[in-house]
Amino acid sequence: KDLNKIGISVGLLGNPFFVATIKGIEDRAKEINPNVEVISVSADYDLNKQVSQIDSFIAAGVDIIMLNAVDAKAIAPAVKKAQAAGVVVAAFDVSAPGADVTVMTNNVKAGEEACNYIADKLGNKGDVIIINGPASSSILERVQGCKDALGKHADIKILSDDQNGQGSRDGGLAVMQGLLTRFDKIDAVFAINDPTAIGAELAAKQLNRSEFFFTAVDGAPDIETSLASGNSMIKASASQDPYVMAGQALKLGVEVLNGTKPAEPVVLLDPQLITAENVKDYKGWSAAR
Amino acid sequence: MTATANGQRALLEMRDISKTFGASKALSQVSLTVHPGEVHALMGENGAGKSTLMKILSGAYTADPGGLVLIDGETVTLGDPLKAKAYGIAVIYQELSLAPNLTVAQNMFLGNEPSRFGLADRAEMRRRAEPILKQLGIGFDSSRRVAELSLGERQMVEIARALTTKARIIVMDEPTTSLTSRETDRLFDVIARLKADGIAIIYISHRMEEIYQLSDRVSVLRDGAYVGTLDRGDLSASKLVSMMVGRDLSSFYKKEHRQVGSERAAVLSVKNIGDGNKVHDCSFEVRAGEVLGIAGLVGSGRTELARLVYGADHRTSGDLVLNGKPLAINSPRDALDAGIAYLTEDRKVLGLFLDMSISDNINIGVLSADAKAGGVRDFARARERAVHAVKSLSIRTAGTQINVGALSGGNQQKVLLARLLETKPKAIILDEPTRGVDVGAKSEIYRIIDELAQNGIAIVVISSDLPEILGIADRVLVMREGRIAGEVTGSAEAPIGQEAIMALATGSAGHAA
Amino acid sequence: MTASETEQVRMDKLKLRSTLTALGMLPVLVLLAIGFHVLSGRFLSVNNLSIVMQQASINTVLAAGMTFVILTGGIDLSVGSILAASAMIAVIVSLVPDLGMLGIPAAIAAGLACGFLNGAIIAWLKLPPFIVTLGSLTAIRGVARLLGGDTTVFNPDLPFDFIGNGSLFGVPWLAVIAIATIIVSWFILKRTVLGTWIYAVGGNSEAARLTGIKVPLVLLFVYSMSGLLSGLGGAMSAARLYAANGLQLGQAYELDAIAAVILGGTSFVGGVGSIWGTLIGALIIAVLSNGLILVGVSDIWQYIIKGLVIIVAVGLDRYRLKGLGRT
Amino acid sequence: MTASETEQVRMDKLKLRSTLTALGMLPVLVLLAIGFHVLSGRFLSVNNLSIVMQQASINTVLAAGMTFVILTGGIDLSVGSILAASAMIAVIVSLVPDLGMLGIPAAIAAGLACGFLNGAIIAWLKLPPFIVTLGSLTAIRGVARLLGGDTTVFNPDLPFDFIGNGSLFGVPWLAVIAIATIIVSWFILKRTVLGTWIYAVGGNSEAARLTGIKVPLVLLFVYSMSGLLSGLGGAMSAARLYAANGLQLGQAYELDAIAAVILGGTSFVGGVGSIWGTLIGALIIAVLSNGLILVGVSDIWQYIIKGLVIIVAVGLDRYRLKGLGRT
Ligand SMILES: Nc1ncnc2c1ncn2[C@@H]1O[C@H](COP(=O)(O)OP(=O)(O)OP(=O)(O)O)[C@@H](O)[C@H]1O
Ligand SMILES: Nc1ncnc2c1ncn2[C@@H]1O[C@H](COP(=O)(O)OP(=O)(O)OP(=O)(O)O)[C@@H](O)[C@H]1O
Ligand SMILES: [Mg+2]
Ligand SMILES: [Mg+2]
Repeated sequence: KDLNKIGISVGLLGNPFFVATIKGIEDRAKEINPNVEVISVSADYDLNKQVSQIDSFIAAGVDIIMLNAVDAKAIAPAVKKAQAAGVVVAAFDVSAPGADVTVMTNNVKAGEEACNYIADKLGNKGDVIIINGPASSSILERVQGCKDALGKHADIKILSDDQNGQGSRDGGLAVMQGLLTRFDKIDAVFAINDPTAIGAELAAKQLNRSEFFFTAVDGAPDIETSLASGNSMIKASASQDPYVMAGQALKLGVEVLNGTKPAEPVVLLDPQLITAENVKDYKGWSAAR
Repeated sequence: MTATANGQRALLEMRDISKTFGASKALSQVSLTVHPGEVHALMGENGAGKSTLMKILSGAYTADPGGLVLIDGETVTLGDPLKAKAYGIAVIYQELSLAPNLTVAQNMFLGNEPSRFGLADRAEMRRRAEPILKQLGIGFDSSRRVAELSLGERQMVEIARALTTKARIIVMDEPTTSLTSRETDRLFDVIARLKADGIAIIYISHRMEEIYQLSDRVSVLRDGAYVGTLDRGDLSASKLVSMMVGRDLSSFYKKEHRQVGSERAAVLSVKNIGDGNKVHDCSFEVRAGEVLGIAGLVGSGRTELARLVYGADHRTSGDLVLNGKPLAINSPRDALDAGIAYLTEDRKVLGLFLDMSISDNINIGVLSADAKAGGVRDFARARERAVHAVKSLSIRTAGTQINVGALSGGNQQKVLLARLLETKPKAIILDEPTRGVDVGAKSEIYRIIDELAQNGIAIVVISSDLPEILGIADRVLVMREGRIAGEVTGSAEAPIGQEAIMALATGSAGHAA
Repeated sequence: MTASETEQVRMDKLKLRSTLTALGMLPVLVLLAIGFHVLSGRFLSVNNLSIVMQQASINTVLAAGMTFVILTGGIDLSVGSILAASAMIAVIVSLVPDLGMLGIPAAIAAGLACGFLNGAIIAWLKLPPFIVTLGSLTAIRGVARLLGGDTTVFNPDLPFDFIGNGSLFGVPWLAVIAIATIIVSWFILKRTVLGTWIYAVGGNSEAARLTGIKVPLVLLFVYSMSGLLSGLGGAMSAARLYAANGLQLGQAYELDAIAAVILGGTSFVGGVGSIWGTLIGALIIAVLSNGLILVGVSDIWQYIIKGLVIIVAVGLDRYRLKGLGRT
Repeated sequence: MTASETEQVRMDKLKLRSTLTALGMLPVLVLLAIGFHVLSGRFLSVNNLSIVMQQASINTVLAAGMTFVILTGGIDLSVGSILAASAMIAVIVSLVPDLGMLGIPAAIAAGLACGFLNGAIIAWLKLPPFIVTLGSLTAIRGVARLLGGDTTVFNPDLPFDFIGNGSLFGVPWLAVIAIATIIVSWFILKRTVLGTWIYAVGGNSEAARLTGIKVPLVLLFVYSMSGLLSGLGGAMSAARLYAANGLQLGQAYELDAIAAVILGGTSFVGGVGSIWGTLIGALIIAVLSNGLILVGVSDIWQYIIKGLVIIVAVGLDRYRLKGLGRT
């Protein structure tokens, strides 16, 4: 079967992460068929909307649906429906039960790495804050990974883990301002993604607090600059590679389209911890590849 | 310049003015000539097109193409209120057009504020407002918000506003509908002064005695067409009425003063009612078949008293008794259930549903009574009621499904009255029932009131029109500053006198018979 | 012309106008549908139309409730949150063995309860609807999250999933429910006493009170109705998705519902409008979302085009009515 | 009592009432602040108060613009989108070497342009504000995304970052700007002729037209003002975050802004309200968000409590005014 039309539905299109995934898909698809038509839409984290989009994709006659599920569990029926209509479903970044292929970052590992870094740096002792985000599977996994890592050390105390920074700069800033007032001494902060960490760092700088440092997950372009500057309080970020991840999902999906079952239906990509030291070797999301 | 109109160059000429609203023609080829220093009355039945013509003059409406407006003999294009203002045209609108959230002074100078570099100059505003208010005998402060004023007081503000600009033509569209004789007299003094200054006044009213008293000439409209103009010398009631109506009409207040004396039981008794604010300790009784008038000056609390009885406002003291049984009335619903109905004085704001049909407006109070099982409306019955009401009250309309907002003021009033009558009340309170109603309709409303009385309904009529009260009431209560100042009764031999009422209303006499 | 002839012409014109007003945005809807078909070649297929109907259905149900509220001059911002909470309840109850079908009535009852609460505060404490429902938008959202312990609840064997994915004589059940809702609403609004009261309260609430209408009860009814229909929307959403999520579901749905009502010609100040207009408004929104995807417009441009189409549609509507005199 | 005494008492009551109305929700604000201080022991520190002021500042600026609009009886839903677009422009322009400071005027100009467009459509085409600004909410959101190629733009060396993070004599610049906005708005509304016209249009737009006020120009002004202040808000947001994102920034800000206005006692039907009330409304919202974090309430319960407090606050306000007679 030829690859003529691809439908992409992602959680939130304005997020640079998803822009990179779409770029990855488009680039790989163009290699296969230069005339391929790609429709990309944003579900705005609304399951109803995503299911509608999948319906519309089926009606529009796409060959592959590239799916970044808004909800890792509840998307299952929609996936089934698409497959029943003869459409291949390739999931990326978030698992989608029943999808033909899934490529995603190992989010538990990402959380673990970021928080192991904290534990090492603190000498396995100190007060840590986790700035949480909207309860999606990847964020839940990151927080889980972090807690696993920190939980191994009896002397590390988690001061707060139930505040929602909305995964954004301004959310992180506002929440951190409150937390800084609430706690006089903090040793380290784990933020569930880079924008949250950057926002939280702004709050710390504003309040002249520097007794702690941040780690996060993502490896977004803005954190590269921040890490490279050398004077950042953000010390490490467990980076994902959205471009490669989504591209790989597409390639595997096309294989399914052509009748080859993949060896592994779920591919977990390991995150890479970037720090001030190794950031210069890091190929960012928006790097041309 | 002299006050005589004849032989002078016209200040304003309107020629062949037409106006269509959607499908209906409100004015066709109407002409009007006004001279400086004259009071030119404009008469006609409700819906004849008087207000429409004036709104074209003021730029509120644009006329259909084809007509001409000349000022000082020169053609002008009006089209928007600002231009009309620039030509020296000031208007007192029939439907009061004040911003209720602003103060009296702000309303008076709206669009015309004394200012320096765009900054409002409040002191100057107040300074300029004071003499005008004083001239009109307005007692309330210019810094009060209009929302807090009674209807009559608002009308005074509207008048005051027209006097703030240097106008050459002042249009007064029914300026006295909510005014009592004292305020009306003040207005007439002002008009005389304006006249002497050479200002032309176009005066619209349905009160005949005002027309006789004021006007130099009278032009009559009928069904949107110009009928003719009479000079002061040629004025006579029969002539005017036949021009307006196209037929003769016998006199209005035709009523024998039946003394419904103590032999009949009181239907409604009100005892020591008060709201702790504007009404204090008022008691009265109405008997079956009796028409009780309530008179008083503007702002004396008549409306407030009626609303208390009707349960529209919260009362802090007092009891109500209907047909000997004490009533617990805490809302209009309770009052209606008990058989007490109230006609509001402010039909646009408190009475009508302007976006609903005439039929729905008439039926709204009896919907649940007529409803079929499950609250489903009985449209056949509603139509029946509406058609019947339109006929028996002579409401002029193209149909019962038309929005009530498209009717003229007088016909809207009849729609409200029809609504009230459908509820078959035992006692009704009519607050200014003929406000803005033409002679024909007025006499019909009087006829209806008379008929209701004969059917044994107890009626309370609040009116600012003293001759009206004198004409229809069997007994008159007079209110002053929220209290009942006294009662005036008359008999066939010695009818109720205007002086006695005024004495009580102004407090210039202790007690009057 | 004689008087009676004039009268006849006038009545004809009046009829024409009211028909056009009722038709409202239908021409815009038809134009959009044809345009999308020409551009994509796929829009007007039976299959796709059924998808559009499905997609429009939940918003139609919410918008029907919103029509009641807006007709009284109020607003209900909490519909999206109520939908989320009800959907949670629908799925949670559906997980109870043997009693799974009770999920639907449970969701509707929950919606009704929320709406009743809104209505009670607005009607009796006389607080502004915008603030009250903004408050409940936030508070009920919290409750919805609490219900599922802040995660997605999921039931792959939902007993009432036919509602979300089955069809009745080829028409999706979701669409059937939406149409039924519209018809019931129309009946209430146009054929019952209560309906006339609703218009009266919206047209002039003080006058309504003075004619003896129990304004608080009418308000209580409209907010309860809006809540009930949001609850129904929650059940529909659960049936469609086999799942519910207290945080994400129904975010910003109030805007779509209000947009459908206003596109349909119902006036914000109350007293004027029709439920059919609301249906057409909801369809326009669904057609836009579906059609733009079919045509392959990028997400960014979808935003821009959707925004402009909404403004232009209302503009056209105004222009169309203008030739027919004052509204 | 003699008549003049009664009169005196009445005037006193009137004065008391208008003072209380102007004070509005201040008691609620004070109560909240004390409550949070007691619970957390940290709320009333200089440091934290400065944080609250900062957090309130952007919403205050938006709400000031919204006050103008709501006073005329309109609404502006597009403030969040305009803020996003302006913030994008602020950051993009700030990246131009040497001309970086121009980011601020560029953002304000962009906001003004958007507001002007809204106003022009509403004033001259006479379309309903809700639909027009809902349309531009969507369309301008699309434009904001387009501006940055759908990603976050950022500038770690923002030339005007002192606005977002610096302070003037200990008061954060953001707060200074917000207060200045309020004062200017107060001046326009209460001291200029234009202000009176704005109130008049909201109170009775037909009456305003009949007195010769150019109602369309007044409307054009208020929407332009709201756009301009949204643009300023965008610049403030950019300065605070060193970055902007066309999609995420400013989502649902319109609800917060409207809530601040209505909490502050401005009436939805127009014509009644004061800018000081708006300031207090915005502070209440900020105090709630900050205080609940300080006390350590979990995210879910923050939703529930916030929603309830908003309703109770308005309820208290009503109750307080009630004893003082008819409004
Ligand atoms: N805005 C409008 N839309 C439609 N029809 C209107 C409108 N204004 C007035 N009309 C119609 O125009 C005709 C003339 O009305 P107008 O208000 O000028 O009468 P009027 O002579 O002032 O009556 P009244 O004595 O009751 O005030 C009436 O038939 C009325 O129904
Ligand atoms: N909404 C209000 N708020 C404050 N004061 C009011 C309000 N309505 C009326 N008043 C005041 O109450 C007093 C009595 O008003 P009411 O309307 O009962 O008088 P009325 O005798 O019917 O006069 P009118 O002939 O002017 O209607 C007036 O002084 C008026 O200023
Ligand atoms: Mg008139
Ligand atoms: Mg009165």
